[in-house]
This record gives sequence, C-alpha cells and structure tokens, in this order.
Amino acid sequence: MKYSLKIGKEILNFNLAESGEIFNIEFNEKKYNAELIKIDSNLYSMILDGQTCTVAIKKEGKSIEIFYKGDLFSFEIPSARDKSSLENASGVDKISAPMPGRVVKVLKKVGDIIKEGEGLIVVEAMKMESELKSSIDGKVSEISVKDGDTVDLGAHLITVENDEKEDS
Amino acid sequence: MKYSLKIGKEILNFNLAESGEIFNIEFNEKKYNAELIKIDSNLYSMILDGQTCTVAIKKEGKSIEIFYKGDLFSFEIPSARDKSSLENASGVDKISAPMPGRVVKVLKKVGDIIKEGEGLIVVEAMKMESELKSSIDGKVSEISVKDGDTVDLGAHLITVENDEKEDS
Amino acid sequence: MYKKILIANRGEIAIRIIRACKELNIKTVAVYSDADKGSLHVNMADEAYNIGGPLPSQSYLIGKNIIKVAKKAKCDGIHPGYGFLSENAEFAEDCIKNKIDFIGPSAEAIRLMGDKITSRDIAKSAKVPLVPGTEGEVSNEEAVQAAKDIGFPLMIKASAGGGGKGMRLVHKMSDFENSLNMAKSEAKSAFNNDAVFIERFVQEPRHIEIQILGDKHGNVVHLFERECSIQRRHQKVVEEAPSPGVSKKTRELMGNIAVKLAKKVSYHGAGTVEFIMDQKENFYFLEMNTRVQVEHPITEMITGIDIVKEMIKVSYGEKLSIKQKDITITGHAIECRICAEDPGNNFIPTPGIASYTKSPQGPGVRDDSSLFNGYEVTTFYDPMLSKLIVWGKDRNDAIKRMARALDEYIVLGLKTNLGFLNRLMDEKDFIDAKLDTGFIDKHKKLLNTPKENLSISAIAGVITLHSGIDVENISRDPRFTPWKYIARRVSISRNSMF
Amino acid sequence: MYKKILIANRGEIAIRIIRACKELNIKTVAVYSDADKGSLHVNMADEAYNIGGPLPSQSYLIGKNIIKVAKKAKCDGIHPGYGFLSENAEFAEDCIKNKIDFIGPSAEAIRLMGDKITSRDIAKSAKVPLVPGTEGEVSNEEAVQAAKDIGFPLMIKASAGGGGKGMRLVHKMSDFENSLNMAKSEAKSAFNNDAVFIERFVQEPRHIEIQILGDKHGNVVHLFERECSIQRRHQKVVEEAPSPGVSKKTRELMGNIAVKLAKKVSYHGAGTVEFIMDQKENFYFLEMNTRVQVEHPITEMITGIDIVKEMIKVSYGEKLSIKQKDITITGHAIECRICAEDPGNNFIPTPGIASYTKSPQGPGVRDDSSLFNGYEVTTFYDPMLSKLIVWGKDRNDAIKRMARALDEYIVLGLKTNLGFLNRLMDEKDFIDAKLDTGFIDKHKKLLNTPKENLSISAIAGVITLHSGIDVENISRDPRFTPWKYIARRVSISRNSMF
Repeated sequence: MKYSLKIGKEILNFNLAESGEIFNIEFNEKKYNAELIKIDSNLYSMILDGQTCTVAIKKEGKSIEIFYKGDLFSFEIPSARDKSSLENASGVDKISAPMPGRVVKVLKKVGDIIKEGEGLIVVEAMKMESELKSSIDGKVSEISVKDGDTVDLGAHLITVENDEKEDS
Repeated sequence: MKYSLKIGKEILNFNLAESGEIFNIEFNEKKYNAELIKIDSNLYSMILDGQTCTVAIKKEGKSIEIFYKGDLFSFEIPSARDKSSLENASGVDKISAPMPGRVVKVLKKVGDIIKEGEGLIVVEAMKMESELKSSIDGKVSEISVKDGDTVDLGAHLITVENDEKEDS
Repeated sequence: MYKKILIANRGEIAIRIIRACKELNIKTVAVYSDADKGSLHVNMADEAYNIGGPLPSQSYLIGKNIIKVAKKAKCDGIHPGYGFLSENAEFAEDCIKNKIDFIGPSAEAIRLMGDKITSRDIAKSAKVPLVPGTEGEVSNEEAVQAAKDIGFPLMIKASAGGGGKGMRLVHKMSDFENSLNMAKSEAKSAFNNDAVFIERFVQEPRHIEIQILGDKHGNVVHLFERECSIQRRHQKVVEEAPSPGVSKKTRELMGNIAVKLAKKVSYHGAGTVEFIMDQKENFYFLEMNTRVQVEHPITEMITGIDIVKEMIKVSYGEKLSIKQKDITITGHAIECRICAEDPGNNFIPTPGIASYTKSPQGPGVRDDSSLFNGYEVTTFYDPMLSKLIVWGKDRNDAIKRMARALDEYIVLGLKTNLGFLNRLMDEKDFIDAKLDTGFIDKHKKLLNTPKENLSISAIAGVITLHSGIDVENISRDPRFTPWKYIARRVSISRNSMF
Repeated sequence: MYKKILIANRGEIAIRIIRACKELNIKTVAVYSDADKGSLHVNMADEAYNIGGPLPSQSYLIGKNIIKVAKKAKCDGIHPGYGFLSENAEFAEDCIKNKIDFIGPSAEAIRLMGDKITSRDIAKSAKVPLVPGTEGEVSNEEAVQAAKDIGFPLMIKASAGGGGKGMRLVHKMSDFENSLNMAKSEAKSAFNNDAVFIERFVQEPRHIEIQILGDKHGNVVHLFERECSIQRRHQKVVEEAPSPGVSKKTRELMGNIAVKLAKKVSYHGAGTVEFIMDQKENFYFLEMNTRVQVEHPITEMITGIDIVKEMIKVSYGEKLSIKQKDITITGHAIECRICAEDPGNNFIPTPGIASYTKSPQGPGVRDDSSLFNGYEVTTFYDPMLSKLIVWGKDRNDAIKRMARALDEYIVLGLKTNLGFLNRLMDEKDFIDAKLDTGFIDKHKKLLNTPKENLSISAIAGVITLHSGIDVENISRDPRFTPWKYIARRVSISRNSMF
C-alpha cells in the first residue's frame, strides 16, 4: 500500500506491506523490516531490521507525533492540495507568530523592499524579545498586526513575496 | 445524599453534600470538608479540612480503588443483598484460592471437626507453599478440589461451618 | 572491552545491566519469554530475542538456547544477573566452551560455593566461623538425632537452596518431622533435589553480608557490609549499608575473612559472603552467593563503586581499578524492595496489572524499577516491582529520605508492601536500629493499615462514587489558554484568599 | 527547628524545597496561581493556598499577599527559591517585620549584592578581580564614548538585570546604538528600569561560579566551583562540577576570594559568586546571586552536602555543620536543563501540553522534575520542565551516564531540547572539555536532527497511519492469564528462534 506523510513542507512517500506481525516498508529507496510492540499507553518498541528503537507515539486526528532519541517529529497526512501546491511554494515567506505573545514593533510597511535576513517585526513572549527575519529577498505584501497587538500561536504577522516570476 | 461503600465485609455509610467545588461529608459521626483536584489520569490532590492528601483513583464498573500512603483500598458499591446478608455472615469460613496456583494437599475431609487456626489445605503458587487455615471452630462442610488441581484466583477450595445455631 | 553482551535475565536486573553496558559503550542483547514481550528490558536492549514460554523452565532456564542466541547475535559475553542460570556451573562452562565469556566467577568457584555443604567445608578449612550443625545432608533418621543434639530452635535448609525456598524454622520436636517433610517437598519442586541439612538457630540473629570483588589477576577487595535483617518469609525486604550493628573492628574482621574465603577459590567477579550475627557481634558463615545481589546498589551508593561495571571489566580481564585502602564509606544507604504482595495477608503475592504507577524523584533517590503503566505481575516470576534506594549523610537522614521517597511512590491496580514500608520508616525500633530477622514478627502492627488511612481513602472513594461513573468527571482541568485568559482576567471569579 | 515553612515559588524548585522540609520533619505550605492549581508542588505540600492570577505580577510577585498566607497558616519561615521574590530586599525585610524568617541572606546583603554596580564596588574594595568596564550606569552619549574606550567586542548589560534579560553582545561600532536601544527597551519592560552599563567582552570566556554557604555566626565555607559555559540566549543549559578547566590552584584561589567577598557583607545562607574566566584561567567577578541556584544539585552530588537543608538550618540559627577542610570533591556531576524549546529554531520556547512523559532512572541519576502526563507549559513561566543530574566517578563516566539517561527521557506533546542535549553528550569538543560560552554557536550542527532519526520516526509514523485511527490498534497486548496459558501452551505458535 502507498502512503504519504508531510513534515514541514516536505512530503514523504512510503510503500508498506504487512506480513504477519512484520511491516515491510520502502522509503527513500531503501527497504526496511519493522515490528511495533506496545509497552504502555504511548510507548512502543520498534524493532527495525533487528535493532530496537524506543519510540513514543501520539495520534490526534490527522496528525501523528513521533518522539525518538529526544526529538519530536510532527507528521501530517497530506491532502491532495498539499501535494500539488508544493511545487509553487517558493517565493513567498509568510511569517506567523512562533508562540503566543505581543508585537513590540512592526519594522516594515507594505511595499518595502526586503533582503534575505532582514528584520521584519519584533515580538515579545516569555520575557524575551525576538526579531523575526525574512528568509527570502522580496517585497512586503501584507501586514496583519500593529505595535502592541497580542497574538496567538500561528497568527499571521507579515508576508514577503518575491517577484522572480515577473523578473524572469 | 446518602451513599454506601463496601470494603471486605464492612459497609461504610456516608452523607455527602456538594457546595461549589467543596464536598461536605459525614462519615463515622465526623464531618469533613473535601475538595478533589485532578493532576493526571489517575492522580488527585484531595484537600481534606485544609490538608493535602495525595490519592490515586481507579474506577472500574462497581469497584473503586483508592491508593493512599502506600495502601490500596478496594471499595465496592454494595447491593441491597450485601446489606441484609451481613448480619448472618458469621459462622461460615469459605476458603478460596488467594492467587492462581496448584493444590499440593487437601488436609481434611468433609465432616472433620476443625479448631480455629487449624490447617485445611496446602497450596503452592509462585514457588511458595502456603497452608491455609480455618478462621473459626467448626466442621468441614464442602471441599471443591483435590490434590494436584490447578486453581484460578478466587476459586472455592473448602468451607468450614460452625453449628452454633444448633448448639444454642 | 566487550562489543556485545547478552543479558540472560529479565526485570529490573536486566535493565540494571543494560544501563551499565550503555555507559560502557557495549551493545546489549535481551532475551525474553512470551510473557515478557512488552517488558522494559526488551525495549531498552539494542536487540531482543524470544526464547520460549512464560515458565522459567521453558525459557530463562534453558541455557543452551540462550547460548544459541548469543552466538547468532555475535555476543562476546553473557551476564546472568541473579537467579535463573546465575549460579549454574554447567551454564558457565557451556558459555566458555562456546567462546563466550560468562560474566561471573569460574564454573569451579560456582560449584564449590554453590553447594551449601561443600562451601561450609571450604569455609571451615579457611577458618571462617560456622554455625553448629550437621556435617552435610542427612537422612530423616539422622535428622531427628541431629535435631536432638543441636537443640531447638533449629533450621532445616535445602542443600541446593537459596532465596528462602526449602527452608523451615522449627521450635519444638513435635513440629520437626512435619516441617522436615514440607521443606523436602519444597526443595524437591524448586531444585529437583530434596537434600537438606540442619543447623542451630541463632537467637535474635542479624543477617550481615560482605560484598567482594575479585579480578582474574588474584586481587580481591571487599566493599564492606550490608545489613539485611528485615525479612519476611525468610526473604530480605529492606537492606542497609553500613550495618548500624557492626563496629569498625568487626567490619574489618568480617571483610578480611570474606576476602580470604574468596581467594581460597580464586574468586573473580562480584560475590557476597553471608553471615549470621548475634546481638553481641558474634558472626557465623552462612553461604556465599556467587553472583550480583539484588541489594548491590546500597553498597554502590556508600562506596561510589559501580559493581556491575566492575564485574564486566574484570571479566574482560582488566585489573580491579580500586585498592582496598582507597575504598571508604560515605554516608548511609537503604534499599526497599517494592513487591506486589499483601503484608496484611502473610505477604502473599498479589498478581495483577499495575495500571498506574509513579516513581519518586529528587535528591539521593534511586529507583531501579521495571514498572510502567500496565505492567503485569504474573505468577511466573518474582513479585518484585522495583528496588527503591536512597542515600543520606547518616542513617537518620537516609531513613527520613526513604520515608519521603516512599510517600511519593504510587502503584494502582494491585496491593503492594508500600504502606508497610512507609510505616516501618516511622517505627521507633527501626529508627533505633534494634534489628534482627524476627523484626517483622515482633512488629505486627506495621502490617495493618491505620484506620485514619481507611477513612481518608473512603472519603476519596465516596467523592468518586458521587461524581459519576467516570473519574474524569471530577476533573477540573487547570489548563489555560494564557492569552485568552489575560483578555478576560478581570471578569474571572476565583476561590482565592484575596 | 522550623515548624512550618511557606515556599514562595512554583515548579521544580518548590518541589525541591518541599522534599528537603519533609526530610527535616517540617510542614510545608504551597502557594499557587490560578494556572498552577493542578501542579505537583501544590499536591506535595501539606497545605496550599491560591494567591491570584497566572501572571507572576498577579501572584508570585505580590509579597504582601504571600506574607498574609504565611501568617494565616502560622508559618515560621518562608523559602523564596530562585527568581520571583528571592532577591527582593523589601520582601526579605517584610518577612522579618512580620516575625517570619526569610530563608536567605539579610535584606542588606541582598540589596548590596543585588545591584550589579554596588556589588562591583564591594568586590573592588575586597580586591576581587573585575572585568574592565564603565563605572556604573551610563547615558547614551557616555555609552558611545565608553564603547570606544573599552573596545569591541563588548557587552551591554541591564543594571537591574539577571538571567540574560536586557543583555547584548556587540561586535562593531555600527551595531552599537541599535543594540543599546534594544537592551534598554528589554530592561525597561523586564525590570521597569532601563539603566545599563558596559564592559569588555572576554574572548572565549567560561562561566565559572563558586557555591558558598554561610551561617549567622560568621562562618562561611565554599563548596568549590561549577562550570556553566554551555549557554544559549545567555542562559545556562548544561552545568558541571567540578570544572574541567579549573586547576587545583585556581580552585582554591577562587574559593577563598568568594568566601572573602561573602564575609564582607556578613552573608548567611546559600549564595553563588559568578566569575568569567578566559582559557588561561584569568578570572573576573561577574555578580553574586543571593539565593539558591538552579544548578545547586551538581554541587550536592560531588560534596554530599544538601544545600537546601543547610540553608534552612543556618537560617534557623544553627551553626554550619561542616568545616572547610572537611569538604571534598568526589567524582563528577553534570546537570542538563530539560526545556520546552526548539533548538532548531533559535531555542524559542514551545508552550503546550506534555501529554506523555517518562523519566530516566537507575544508578547515579537524579531527576528534579515538575513533569507529569498532561503538564502544561504556559507562557507565564519559564519553559524549564526538569533538571536532569547525573553523578559519575569521573567526567567521562558522568558524560556517558548523562547520555544514557537522556536516552531514557521521553516527552511527547511539545518540542524539547532533549535531542540537542543527546547529541551534545556525543560531541568530541564537549567530551574534550573545549568549553566556552560560545560553544553552541560553534557547534550549530548539534541543533539539527540527524536525517536517520527522521527516517526512523517516519517509519514509526507510517505504521501508525497504516494501523488505523487509534494507536491502540497496533497494540499486541503481552498480557497473559498464566494458568490458562499453561493449559494451552502446546498449541501456541510463536515467532521464536526455537
């Protein structure tokens, strides 16, 4: 059976076959043999090609969270749109609130020309001020907040778009 | 509201009134003020007359298990029969298997006269032999097992009855 | 150093050994019975192999199958833990024959010290003091005569025994024959050998043992004593180090005797020489355990020496990293064995599922546990759930810390001895170190739950009942969405002092 | 001894203090904000009182309300922990006015050492070496001139600061004014005081601090140093004791200087003198923390001294139980602060609910944690979940043990720095003790998850997806009903080797 998982902007593709208690999995052009043994509510022993890996698993709706060796991976089940939209994803940097907090200062205004790494907005949360920077060259296309606003996690703050398409 | 709980052969009676988050409870002719604050799945902070008691709670069907200060208390919701049968409960000692195991030797036969503390049956479980003793004076009225039998937890083994009623 | 070690055991000791291996960069292989597939030791090892059915005789006791796994997994060492094959000389020999190190003493040392009667002879030849008793195993007729000669109270013990199995204390002649038969029957079923011997029962005895460590170059050191006098069913339940009843002079004497005995059999690895001691510090040799002990952590805590790591290193051929004069005692350590058993009912094991558990934490606390939520205690194996060990700067500090740690320990789903241990830490005679192996019998009130605890639990119970079928219903979730909270904070009503 | 102590704090340090009190037979009173009602510290104390809203300014920072609770509950002492009111001289004074002991130094000592500028003056007068810098706070114009005089790189620091807030490192003049403004703005919002000062930035500096303990009879001892050079966002994340970069001679010198400084202000209680040290062991006074430190456990582990218990005893008026010559270092200890933060995203805090957690156990491991299943990290408080501390016989042993313990730690529900810490313990430069406060910046690869871990997680993820909506579905419950099992054991099919 074919499956996909999305992590960040990346889509991972798998081929999975079940044989008894063993799962035969193809992923990234490699083949794996895996078995999953439950220990308690969220704790599992995954035996991967004979080696034991301790993983903790949480599944909620369309998201699957895997804890392994101290790192937490949040996978999502991708929608059809995810798969097609991925190719055109470049050229836009939508900055959203990395945690609930307060906007200290919006440093730019719509239309400003921005270089990669340039500061866009200063937010404060948990007593630390952080300057959020653009990850691309481009132009500010949208600003959703103003100085002093309180924002929730994931709230949209500011968008930078490049006009590569027009240039090229 | 009136409530009863059964522990072992004892029936406990309560009077409970709710006022906001506080429960006012009468029990054993004393009055208590209690609040229960959940910490995680089974862990609770009970504030009893201002003092914090850590309790763990498990409820399954008609049985309520409370862990407090290292001891485990298994309460049951008594049936009407429990309440009435309690008065006639004396005079019979039904011995059942304290854990899954094997009957090593039945020491008595039906009709034998037994003194309190006398050994009735030897069982083996978890590599230990234990002699189960009568808690009353009386006569063996029933034996449900024979030497070498494998028994489950709670299986009836042997019953001793006293004939006090006839004597008196 | 070893590349990969197979751990021929289960439960907390398998976990203990896996941890030592991880810290030494050694890969680990677990073996498990069908009943242990979802156990922690299986999960923590790098590889794991099923070796058969849940009964020990179907899995953990089948040495040749375990060696087969070790060869398949390319292990260069096998650690046997305690119990199971740990004191099985044939298994030790088979390992070596298959070019896999047996992490423990030589097969010969196991054979010599493993049999109680041979070991007594060796002890005798090394001038180790012995309890008066029969010279070797006895027939039923000889036993009766011996009993008359030695006098009561006396002990009947299985020759091949250990862990209290096949052992009986007899107070008077009229009980003797019945007890002899029961001891022999237990010995037969536990060890397939009904040979027993008889010895004098020391009054108000204390169980004192000396931990020793030897390498393959003839060096042996001792790591002082442990006191293991708090016992039920002739099995240890609370141990401490150092012993509050052993003077500096006796400590030195016992230590030197233990080292001498170990050298007599060219002992290497970890081992324990057990003594019985009366209240005047007269001590007699009991037996030698040729393996790691359940209670080794208390010695680790007062000496700073990792006994399991040392076992592995000396087995590989390294010299002992420590000299006798560098080993010192710092502070005091206590261990409690947390068991699924009912102290109110003759400490009978209480198989079942530990549906919810919580371990103590914080300063000076070590929990060597195999517990998790849903851990099942079966009748196949020991009912020990965990070993709780604390260190304190002195005995009093350690007792208070143990009381605090026990108070934090939670096990739902089956009865345990936690409440009993809790009360023990508050008992004046324990605090005053008035210890002997009859301690529990003399303090039966510790076995019973205080009425007050029943009342408090009953109140929690009735609130649970009142609040409906699901315990979830009484939850008042303290979770906040903080920024929303701030927005509405003015309007919130609180049950607050202010 | 005190009868009842109020703990004016939350989280792991409140739990730490409650544990010490329990072991000293002292009753405890917890206070909590609305957000902390279901917290462990509330559960563990004998009594608990709500003191207001979730913001610290609504609850934990309102000294007069806390004193009101202490009086109502009849407490004879208040332990402030760290942060919140712990270095607030007015609060210390108010406690004493209300006849409740403030378990810490005198209000005067807090006042003198709490302000960075005053404390520098005192240090100067005690001939403690200082980093070249401005003599006190400066205006913007003075700042620019001072920057030119001192040279780059330099540090801008808030006068009233602490914990990295209002602090900026500046490498060149063109960044100076911008950084100055941000530092002042942060200082203003954090401390309501935008005063800053400027000092030379020591290249490849190490953060070394000396733990001291003083009683009310004029005795002060030091418990050696801690190295806290592994920092992110100017905050410590890994600490160890002793420092691998401090020679015996420097250790003695720093210790003596710290004791001299403490005596200068008649210091009693626990305190820490912080130094910055270059790679040639030149060290300069940074500041004194007049309270218990987050990282006190590593000192406890190498000295065997319980710092919190000593604080309580000396505050009650007891003399220090230990003399300088009796304090020795045994082994090596490391602490990792387990935080809800994303190392891959500039260590930004990751509020949320830790739905499932598991702590490491076993030899040499101490977990001072406030975690439980369902613990919520809010934006109101520090994102620290736990302090994981290990002891080993030497530094290498401790590092391996920390790696093992981190490997056992599980937190589901929010990102933590566990993976980063895991990789740090494997990093050659860390193992080789090539430490300075820029360590993390120099080893950015530690911030990223290895590809292999993503692959393994992805495979676990796809099996979860395949096995249906509920994870429960892939459970193959290992539970047995043993006697039934035995009856049918012949017919069972196993995926076994045999």
